[in-house]
Amino acid sequence: IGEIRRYLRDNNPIRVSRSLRDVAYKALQVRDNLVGRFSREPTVNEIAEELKIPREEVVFALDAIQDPVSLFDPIYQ
Amino acid sequence: MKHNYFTLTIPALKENVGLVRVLVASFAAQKDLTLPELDDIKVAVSEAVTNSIIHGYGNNPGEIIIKGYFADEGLYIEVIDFGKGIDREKIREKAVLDPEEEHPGLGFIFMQSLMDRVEIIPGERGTKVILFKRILADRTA
Amino acid sequence: MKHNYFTLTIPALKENVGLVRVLVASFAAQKDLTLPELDDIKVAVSEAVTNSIIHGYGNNPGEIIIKGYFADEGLYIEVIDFGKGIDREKIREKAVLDPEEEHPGLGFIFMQSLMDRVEIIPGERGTKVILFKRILADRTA
Ligand SMILES: Nc1ncnc2c1ncn2[C@@H]1O[C@H](COP(=O)(O)OP(=O)(O)O)[C@@H](O)[C@H]1O
Ligand SMILES: Nc1ncnc2c1ncn2[C@@H]1O[C@H](COP(=O)(O)OP(=O)(O)O)[C@@H](O)[C@H]1O
Ligand SMILES: [Mg+2]
Ligand SMILES: [Mg+2]
Repeated sequence: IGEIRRYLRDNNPIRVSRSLRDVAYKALQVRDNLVGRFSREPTVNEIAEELKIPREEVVFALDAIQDPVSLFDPIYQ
Repeated sequence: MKHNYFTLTIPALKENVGLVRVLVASFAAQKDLTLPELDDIKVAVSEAVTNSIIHGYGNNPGEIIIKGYFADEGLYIEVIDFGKGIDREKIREKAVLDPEEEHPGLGFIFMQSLMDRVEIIPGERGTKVILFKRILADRTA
Repeated sequence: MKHNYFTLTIPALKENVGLVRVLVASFAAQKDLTLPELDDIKVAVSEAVTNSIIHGYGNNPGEIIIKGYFADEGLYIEVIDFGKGIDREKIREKAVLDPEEEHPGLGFIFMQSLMDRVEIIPGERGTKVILFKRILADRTA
């Protein structure tokens, strides 16, 4: 698992910095709040509006904390 | 919104899969999409691009073109390479798309389950994969 | 990392400025950049793309090409449009780049202060703006 974690981290398109991570986790938090409020999955635009940042930045931040590799790629090549 | 599209050309490098994912997700987000929907699209596109790098070019140098556009009430993403091409026999037998097959490629199975339509088009040289995701006109209604 | 680059073609629409920003940021982030450096690059590119939309095409339809590549120990971003073109006289007089000018365009002043080099190249039709940001080889050294 440690190996895989390191692989994922090393292959992240951006070295996930603190502030980027903060944006991502705030976005996920807002998403949870909005699910409660709307009783449905909120759209990215709704999350971005709530955070008052451009939607692309939400996308960018969330991608940075995500598993970046193909799920079915052999991890060890 | 006016008619929008993009065309991206990149070398077939693993580190560009993330680049494509972010571009496609940002483009898709111009429509009203949820995070799970965006994730579906991102994973499907990653699989197609990874295939071009690994299978199309066998990890050798080459170029990949990714196109995106909105049409037919949904999002189209095309992933095009000029590599060794996908076996026509394989496609005809639907081996690559059939979950019942003995050694099915999981990538295509995944693309199919995440998107509303997947088309594999062998080119004169290389492969074009067309992914389509329907987008609900108004989810708040 | 092997030699990497991208070419992106998009219609000149305001909503695509964000798209370009994240693509350029994802590309630049393949090198060891800090977030403030990434922000500098994003702002500079936004200014150039916005200029192409507003000044180049006067908010009318048109295409913009954005190219990125690593060379000369840094990152190059080119923003190309085929619009009405930038006044050659203006460039020669350096009016657009001179902060001492009476009504300087703030966009170019910005680009100049955020990047290490800015070049404005009038094309036969339209404008090419080349932005260069030096990237330290190893900042931990
Ligand atoms: N771009 C491509 N060029 C050539 N062959 C391809 C391409 N994409 C897929 N293939 C072929 O189709 C098969 C199935 O692909 P996929 O479902 O993604 O499974 P996997 O990548 O795990 O083998 C691959 O094994 C390969 O033979
Ligand atoms: N892509 C372009 N095409 C045509 N003219 C341009 C372009 N970019 C800049 N210009 C001209 O250069 C001037 C200065 O640009 P800029 O410094 O960004 O200031 P601003 O956009 O605030 O006017 C603009 O007012 C415009 O006349
Ligand atoms: Mg695959
Ligand atoms: Mg300007």
